[in-house]
Amino acid sequence: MSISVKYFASIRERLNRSEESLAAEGICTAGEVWVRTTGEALPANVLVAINQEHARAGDTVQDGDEVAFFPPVTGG
Amino acid sequence: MSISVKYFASIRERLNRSEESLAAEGICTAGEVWVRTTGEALPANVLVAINQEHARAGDTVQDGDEVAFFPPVTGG
Amino acid sequence: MKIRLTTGPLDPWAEVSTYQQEQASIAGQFGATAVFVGTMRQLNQGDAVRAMTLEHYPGMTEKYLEKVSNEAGERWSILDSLVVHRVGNLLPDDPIVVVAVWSAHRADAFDACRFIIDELKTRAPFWKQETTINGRRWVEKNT
Amino acid sequence: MKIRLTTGPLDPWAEVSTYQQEQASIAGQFGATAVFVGTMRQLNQGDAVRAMTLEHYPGMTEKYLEKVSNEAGERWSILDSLVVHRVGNLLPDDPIVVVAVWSAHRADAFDACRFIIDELKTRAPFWKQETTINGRRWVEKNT
Repeated sequence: MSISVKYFASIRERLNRSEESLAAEGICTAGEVWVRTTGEALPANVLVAINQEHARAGDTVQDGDEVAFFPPVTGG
Repeated sequence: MSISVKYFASIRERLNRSEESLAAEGICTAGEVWVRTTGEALPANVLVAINQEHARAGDTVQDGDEVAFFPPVTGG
Repeated sequence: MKIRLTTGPLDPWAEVSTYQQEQASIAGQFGATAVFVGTMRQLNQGDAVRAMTLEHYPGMTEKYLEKVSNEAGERWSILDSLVVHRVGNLLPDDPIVVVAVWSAHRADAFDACRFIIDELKTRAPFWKQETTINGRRWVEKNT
Repeated sequence: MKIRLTTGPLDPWAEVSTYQQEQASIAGQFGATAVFVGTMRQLNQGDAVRAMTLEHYPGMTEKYLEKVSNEAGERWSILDSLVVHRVGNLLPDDPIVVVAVWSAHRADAFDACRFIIDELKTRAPFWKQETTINGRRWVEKNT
């Protein structure tokens, strides 16, 4: 098991990847996932979803979770 | 010239006529038109239009005007 | 801006679609369309309604709906509007009225559309007469 | 209640008309239908937009729109709702989204329809990328 990480829109383009897999060891929160995969602090304007539901950077993630990062939405 | 009087919906049915013509002599207001044609006082729930615009019983009517009486509207 | 009364069947979605296609000048300009459709229900005040006749005041009705549509255009930033109202004989499930408003943004479209149908319902000279199992009756209260 | 995402052309009026005909159980029950259609504009923030790509988060988008539609059904008295949203490549004047709500009365239909599109616009995971004469750019502000 591991954490599945997804990126969308301008975040996906900037990081130049749309998804990746991350070992869950030592990770507690969604914000920590971002730090681990990007090497930078989570910017304030990056939104977070855990298991396809809106979440906060400080929310807990577990092995097997899907964590997504994306910019403010602009649909409709 | 004269005043053209119209009745709609339940008012038309109760009076058993849809329109008539009335000599304008001695008539000042829409309410007086009703009194002259029906012989009764204008009921509070009867609405008035003068020349196809919403009006009040006390509004002035003139020779050549079209005066209409109808119940509260129930369209749409 | 268009106002139309019709005694024939009313297909609200075709009315809106056709009118929109005819208004070449607003193509690419509107980001928001708000539409309201009023439809005849089978039940009104607890009684099964079999049929309905809609009476109106020819001339005043069109005049009043134009006035309301113009007022909507003054109060909100809209690009166009359409009101089509059926009169005469109707059956349950028949569409009665469609109001459509085109605007750059959605708040104006919603507000103007709601204003037009609210004014139409409370002030436009239309009267419904229902046929139930107990005979005909004039609808006395607006919904 | 239905949620649908589509990459093909979207005819909002046909979507609403077809869905309504399929829902035999609400025929005769609804007196009010409120519809909102969002359409791609040629101008955004002063620049001519030639084309647009709509990205979304497959899975989460549907989940979120279902949640919002359910919430609308809890907050207002409605009979049914429909949300169809286009994704992928669009051109100016292309419809992007349609939201329709059926209810016995108009206040519920309007309120629920507006709630769904407002939530969709501010929270559903869709992202617009515009192509202008200066190239591609992500839309950063919702309208």
